[in-house]
Amino acid sequence: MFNQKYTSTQTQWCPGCGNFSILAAIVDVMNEMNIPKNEVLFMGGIGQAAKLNQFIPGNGFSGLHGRILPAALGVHAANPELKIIINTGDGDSYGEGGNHLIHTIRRNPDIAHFVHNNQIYGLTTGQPSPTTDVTDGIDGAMNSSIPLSPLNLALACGATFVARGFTGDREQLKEIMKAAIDHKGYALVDILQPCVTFNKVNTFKWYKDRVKPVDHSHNVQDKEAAIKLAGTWGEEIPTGILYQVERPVYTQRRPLLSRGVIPSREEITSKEIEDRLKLFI
Amino acid sequence: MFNQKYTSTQTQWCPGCGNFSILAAIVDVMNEMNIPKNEVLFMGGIGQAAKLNQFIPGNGFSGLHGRILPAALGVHAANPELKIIINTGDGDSYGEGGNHLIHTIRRNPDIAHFVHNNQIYGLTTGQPSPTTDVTDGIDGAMNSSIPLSPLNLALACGATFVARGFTGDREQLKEIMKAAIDHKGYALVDILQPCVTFNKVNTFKWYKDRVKPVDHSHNVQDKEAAIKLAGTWGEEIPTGILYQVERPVYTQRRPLLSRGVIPSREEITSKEIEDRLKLFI
Amino acid sequence: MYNILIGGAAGDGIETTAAVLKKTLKHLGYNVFSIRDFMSRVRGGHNFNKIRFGSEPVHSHARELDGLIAINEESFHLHKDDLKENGFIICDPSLLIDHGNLIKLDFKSLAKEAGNPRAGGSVIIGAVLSLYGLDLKKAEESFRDYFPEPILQANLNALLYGYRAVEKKYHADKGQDLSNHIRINGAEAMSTGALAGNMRFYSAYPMSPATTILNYFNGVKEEANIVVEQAEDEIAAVNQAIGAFSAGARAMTGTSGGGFSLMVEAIGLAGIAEIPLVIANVQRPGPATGLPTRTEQSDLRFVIHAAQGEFPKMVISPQNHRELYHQSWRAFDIAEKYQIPVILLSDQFLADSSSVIPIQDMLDHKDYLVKKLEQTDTIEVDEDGVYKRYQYTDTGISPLKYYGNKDYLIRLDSDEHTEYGVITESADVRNQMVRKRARKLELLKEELIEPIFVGDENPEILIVGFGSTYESIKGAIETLNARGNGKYAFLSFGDVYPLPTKKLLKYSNRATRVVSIEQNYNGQLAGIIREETLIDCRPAFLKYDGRQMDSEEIIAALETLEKGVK
Amino acid sequence: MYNILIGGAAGDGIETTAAVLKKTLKHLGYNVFSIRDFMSRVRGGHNFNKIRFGSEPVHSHARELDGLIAINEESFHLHKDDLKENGFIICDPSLLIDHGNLIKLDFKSLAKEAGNPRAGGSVIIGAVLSLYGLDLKKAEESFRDYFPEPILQANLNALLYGYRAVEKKYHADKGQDLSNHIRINGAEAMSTGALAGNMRFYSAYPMSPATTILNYFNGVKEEANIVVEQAEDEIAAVNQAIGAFSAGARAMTGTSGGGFSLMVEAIGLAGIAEIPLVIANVQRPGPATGLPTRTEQSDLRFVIHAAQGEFPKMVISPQNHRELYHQSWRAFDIAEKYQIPVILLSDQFLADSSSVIPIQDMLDHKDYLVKKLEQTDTIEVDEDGVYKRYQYTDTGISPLKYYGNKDYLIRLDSDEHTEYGVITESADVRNQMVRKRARKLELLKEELIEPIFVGDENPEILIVGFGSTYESIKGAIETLNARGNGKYAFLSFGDVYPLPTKKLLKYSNRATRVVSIEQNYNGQLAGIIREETLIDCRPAFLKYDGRQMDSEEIIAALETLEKGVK
Ligand SMILES: Cc1ncc(C[n+]2csc(CCOP(=O)(O)OP(=O)(O)O)c2C)c(N)n1
Ligand SMILES: Cc1ncc(C[n+]2csc(CCOP(=O)(O)OP(=O)(O)O)c2C)c(N)n1
Ligand code: SF4
Ligand code: SF4
Ligand SMILES: [Mg+2]
Ligand SMILES: [Mg+2]
Repeated sequence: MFNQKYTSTQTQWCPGCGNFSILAAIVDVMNEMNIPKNEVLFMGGIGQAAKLNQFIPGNGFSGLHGRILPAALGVHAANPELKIIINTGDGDSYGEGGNHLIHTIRRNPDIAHFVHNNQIYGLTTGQPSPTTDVTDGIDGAMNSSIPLSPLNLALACGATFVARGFTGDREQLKEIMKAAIDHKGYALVDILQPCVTFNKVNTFKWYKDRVKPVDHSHNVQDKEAAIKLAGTWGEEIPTGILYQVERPVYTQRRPLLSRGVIPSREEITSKEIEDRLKLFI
Repeated sequence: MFNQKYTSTQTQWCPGCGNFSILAAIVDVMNEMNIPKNEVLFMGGIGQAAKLNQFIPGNGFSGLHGRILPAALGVHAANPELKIIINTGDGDSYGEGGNHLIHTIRRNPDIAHFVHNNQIYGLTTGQPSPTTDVTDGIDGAMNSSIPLSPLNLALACGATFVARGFTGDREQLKEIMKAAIDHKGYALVDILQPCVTFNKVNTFKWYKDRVKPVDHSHNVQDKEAAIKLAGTWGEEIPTGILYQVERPVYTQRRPLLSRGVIPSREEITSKEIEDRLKLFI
Repeated sequence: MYNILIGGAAGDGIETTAAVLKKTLKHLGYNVFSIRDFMSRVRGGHNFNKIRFGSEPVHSHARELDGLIAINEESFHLHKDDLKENGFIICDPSLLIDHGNLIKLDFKSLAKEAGNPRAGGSVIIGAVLSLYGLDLKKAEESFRDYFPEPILQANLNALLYGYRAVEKKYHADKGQDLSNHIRINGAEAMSTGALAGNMRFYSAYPMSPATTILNYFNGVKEEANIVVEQAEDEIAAVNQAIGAFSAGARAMTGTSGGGFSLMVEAIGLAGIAEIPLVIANVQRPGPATGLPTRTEQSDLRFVIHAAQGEFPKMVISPQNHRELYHQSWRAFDIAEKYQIPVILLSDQFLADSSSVIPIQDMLDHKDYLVKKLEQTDTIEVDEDGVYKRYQYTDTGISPLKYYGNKDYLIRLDSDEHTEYGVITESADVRNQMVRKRARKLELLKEELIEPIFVGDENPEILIVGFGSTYESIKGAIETLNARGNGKYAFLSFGDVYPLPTKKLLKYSNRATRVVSIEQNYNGQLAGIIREETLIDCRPAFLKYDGRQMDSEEIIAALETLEKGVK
Repeated sequence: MYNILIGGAAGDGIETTAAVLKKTLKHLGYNVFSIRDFMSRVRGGHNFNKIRFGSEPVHSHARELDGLIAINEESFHLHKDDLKENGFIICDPSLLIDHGNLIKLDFKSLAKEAGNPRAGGSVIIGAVLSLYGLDLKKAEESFRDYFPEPILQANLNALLYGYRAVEKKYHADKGQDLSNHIRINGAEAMSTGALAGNMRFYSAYPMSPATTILNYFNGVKEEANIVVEQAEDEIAAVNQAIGAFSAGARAMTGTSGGGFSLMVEAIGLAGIAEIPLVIANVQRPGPATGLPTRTEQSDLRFVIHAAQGEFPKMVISPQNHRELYHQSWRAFDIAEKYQIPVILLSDQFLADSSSVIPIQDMLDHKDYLVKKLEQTDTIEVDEDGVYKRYQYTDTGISPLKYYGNKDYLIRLDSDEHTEYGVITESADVRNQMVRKRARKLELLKEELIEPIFVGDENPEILIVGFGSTYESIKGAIETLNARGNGKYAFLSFGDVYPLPTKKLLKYSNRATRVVSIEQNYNGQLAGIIREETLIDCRPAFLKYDGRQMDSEEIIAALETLEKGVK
């Protein structure tokens, strides 16, 4: 048997990048949760964040920029026993992949999704992303538009787990990650991640000065409160699990999967082939 | 000069289809608003709803299924003097075109968008759309997922005009349409439209029994209240303008357009060509 | 052989009438071939079904009509010229139609009398059966099978009233025992073929003329033990299928040209990550929205070259319903053996037409079996458990495993990668990987299915074609050869990329001329043949109006061609 | 001619050093050609710039190095074998490098001394200039131009310290007066060419190696009076551009293969709705994510056949920076005259390399002018004011108007449509419209630009190539012909689809053999030539490791070929 401990390899990130904290947190979380490596699949699209699965020796799938959610749904439908953990960037999942985000949320598959939200396109060297903070002035960044609140978007689409993390609070991040992985359904974790090279506005300090873990009194089933917290972005930025409820998950809504069948293990028989044709007599 | 009155031609819809009311309302509204025909462009994607522009002799653009919003943005950027009115279906704009919806809202271009929400894919003969009502059970329709609340989605993305109409209330619909066309910015009007052929659940009667115009006391600038109204879907379905605020529009955020320049009328000169090259000496 | 057309507006119920008539004819022992011609609208316009039947096998449509059932006047005007001299016309007495062969049938009143105003179609069926003197009792059996209890009796009455309303006018050969035959349309043939190929996941976004596949799978998903996913768009559909196949569930997605366009990027993902994938492109005339409910063969070059970069893929264009079945079954075996995307190029004509086929022809799959890979996979695993998913091998095929096994971990990658699936920028690895992938195509070339040959072994003119035109071209050259004591041969390509060339080289050597017949404007197959073999193949007949060519048109075109030559 | 390489990790500042050195050399009167070779990461890895300069024009890169500036040890090891015998190596004294020609330059300390630890690049530049005995005063002028005030003095100091740190070692020809020359990279050449073509709208989603175009336009949007839109995805980008052009603003979108894949459907929209469109595909090696920052010519077939259905489009693969400028200018004139999509097929090599060109060569656009349409547009308007946007004409070109005019209304349509732009299902209209659109391509064929010819008028071997390999192949065959008293000729295609064939037919007739040299695996151009002309053109040299071929490799390949032949 091979080494069952989760580790990381050398990365391709800039020194000081927030992605290191996320990688370290994931490795810790995985070791602490003790899920056999062969039962876990790390998936990503394309971007600095999405490269994360390249730096964990284990099952990995680097798909297309913006398109990892449908690929993950396909894997999940073929073999729901695999635990899927996705890492992508804000450009990947909120820009190119926006439509898949909406509709994956609606399906509520049992997948944990960590978005490294550095509010910038890192790998393509610094264009504004949908979450880039811009003012209402003329073309503050390359293209100013009303910045997207990904967590509000998720809540509007009926997400069952919505959280915000920060690379500067490793312990909280790990807690959130564990809860996301444990959550039955699609769990979106938007992680504030400083990009030291291209985002000179939302620096580590900028985030550090603003983030504030949500009160323990916050009721994670209170959607109105969650919407308010998700939309709070300014002097204060609340972090933590903002919303979590139970709803039927994907596998419960699809007939074959709801019977516990693993499609990837099914084999058709000659009899079935013949019987099907006979229906056309 | 040609006939400046708006009219409609024979349609391709089923007798009894809610689309007739929408077409009639638009023709009325356009005549009442008296905007010269050559200053108006009717755009649509592909679908029963999207065909609407085919039935109004005038400027028309039938683009691709799901992709009319970016095409409209391009037209708008090239010539902001044109008044753009878009008609699409729920499948078109909330399914295939979901990503463009999110990001068009963020740009807030001065475009009126009427979505004929029959909660079904009409032209492809009856598959469930993102807004199809399904239960939490196993595969009620073809694919059950949490139904999308398009107006909540729009509000979450920062939309500046969000309304719900119903084909059974022509007067209200016309008022909403006029306000949407007058609105400075992107105006989303979700119109409950019975599909007599394929949607046997959300019939005219079903809607009729539920719709209720929002109270006159409703403050359209109150986002929280708007979110609540947008999310109300059951025994009662509120109709009317749910939310309307002013924010900088697209043309105010792009340098050239903010100076009032019409890009489609610009011509480059030899001197400009030469001067630009000289910058590379 | 008899050829009957039922025409009317969308919403007039002609689809149901046609369906019941076809089922009944088959039950009466007739081979039936039918096509659908309809507009891209839910109501109104002009639609029709053509039903060709007889005691002999029939696999193609024809222009000349033995009967015309005109639900409205337009149907009469549009099709009356195709009617044979002694052909019949059935229509409602209220229609302002004047013709010598008119049979005025008040099917609406008769249906009301029968107990259901919507049973007009059954009246018409009764009339047709009576015209040919067919067995009413047997027809009733078929009705019992089709109609649910609450409306059965009214339809049986209607059948009877229609039967009684007209006299026998024609002779029909005796029906055969077709209890070992199935009647199947293209969408069903492709879908059931995929199920036979152990497909477990189907994802799609509705798009004509491919929606019928989605509908079929959705209808059978519970008993067939498959997952059917209606995706938010075609990009999602194809990425879902790739995800599913990467995890070991044989997966397919289906669409038409516009949706296929959106899948292009992901085909490259399947290509470089070497994830098997089956895509059905049911063609319709383009570009863009084009003619949504009509037919064409104009996506050939497009699908062959779909996606940036270079990687092996396969394109198969099945020629008829039987081929559709076997080839979609085989597509999965090819896809998984070679770890490549396989594209099934069908079209609206095939998808929406139906024919009667001996069940044994479907069950006998031996000509379509894929050779077992003679390669001993030694799976190399590193200390972390990651195995050489992209191991260099002589065949180019690396050992394929799926996620979840305890013995190895797997890394798949859309970037260029090492044997272990790790991103690389090494020029050396790049060269090796490009060549490794390319070798797979070389191997595949060794087990291609050569085109179907028809006609004269020593032809003057060799015709080439691909896909759905097979039966019509075959019919045409058989007729021509019968007239002129031979002269034509025909090669019909099913496997079309990579292009099998053995028979082509053999027969083109014997022929004085090689020409193509295609359902597109550019003569795309001719171009591919020029590129691949330097044979100066030029189109002889191209059709691109959205209507499937029939044998008569082809005969006319070939006769013109001959005149031009002489 | 001198060839210097600067290598280091991403983030080491080699881009800035190279930029300043190139600018300075140009200012000193040297022609400069430079290439960028970098990895798909923001930090680390191994990147380099090669700078080739001299008093003669230089338009290609070369392997052999006159100097190597190794910022880290890896750079030394990777490139030392390319160093000429008496070439120099500049590196930091701390590096563990051993070589006879080493110049240890403590540029970090010197930079600190100079007043800015980040001015190490300027120290190195000083040293290089000194090695060749170049004019320090002139170099300072160039520095004054480049560096903003706050860091200027430190960099001037650094330049001086570097200059003083080494001795003159080589002779350099005197610089020329290049004040009438520009130095421009491919992204800039394409962008400024588009501006010259009156482009008013550019939409894109970032994607290497096309992002530099977006960055350029974004930087100049205010003065150039253009709208630049960063789209949410490439589908939006292309549909925006189509929308903008449909409303009269010349519009373009740019991307690389993956993004182009997503644009495919909309290309068909432009095709059937006859909306002009210009798309830049800056190629990188595929499939899928492939090698994001490297070069290849493997999208040729893909872009030619992109989108379902059939409709005219044009593909141009500019050969160098000058061509890039003129062809992207011309692309707009072609797109608008013929109302078709025009694809500019560039690649990472061209985009990221730069050369020095006489400004007059850029201003002189006469060889690229598009013929004025000799057609009197009688605009037919119906009673509602809608005009025949798709009027049948002899040329296939219908009168093109834009929205907003008081005299006519316009209907554009992705479905098949009548002359007025109304959806139709008529077979007759369909036939007419397909032919009308196809006629445009026939007309376009009459004004194609024939390939550039180089070499022997009566060659034994005719080489064909397209796009960015032009300068390297040209260099190779000039060298070979000079050695062997001629034997080779070369046709370099810029217009590549439709394929201009006049020169090809002429020279292939004279040659005993036609071979292609391409930067892809399949020999795609050779295939197109076989298809279009039946000339048995086979690849002679194919490269697909992501690194641009140089003349030396081509010479070697051709020598091997010759041996094989004899
Ligand atoms: C279809 C497609 N379009 C564009 C790209 C280029 N691309 C690669 S990464 C990236 C954006 C990266 O931004 P983000 O997702 O935020 O990740 P980050 O690098 O910031 O972690 C883009 C646009 C691509 N690979 N594929
Ligand atoms: C890329 C693409 N995918 C699919 C289609 C097929 N298609 C045409 S209309 C339609 C859906 C129609 O539903 P909706 O938008 O709700 O409009 P409705 O007909 O209900 O008004 C679809 C899927 C298409 N034309 N293009
Ligand atoms: S560019 Fe930004 S996000 Fe990417 S590795 Fe560097 S710091 Fe991190
Ligand atoms: S199918 Fe439905 S939406 Fe379409 S025209 Fe008929 S009733 Fe209207
Ligand atoms: Mg990012
Ligand atoms: Mg709908």
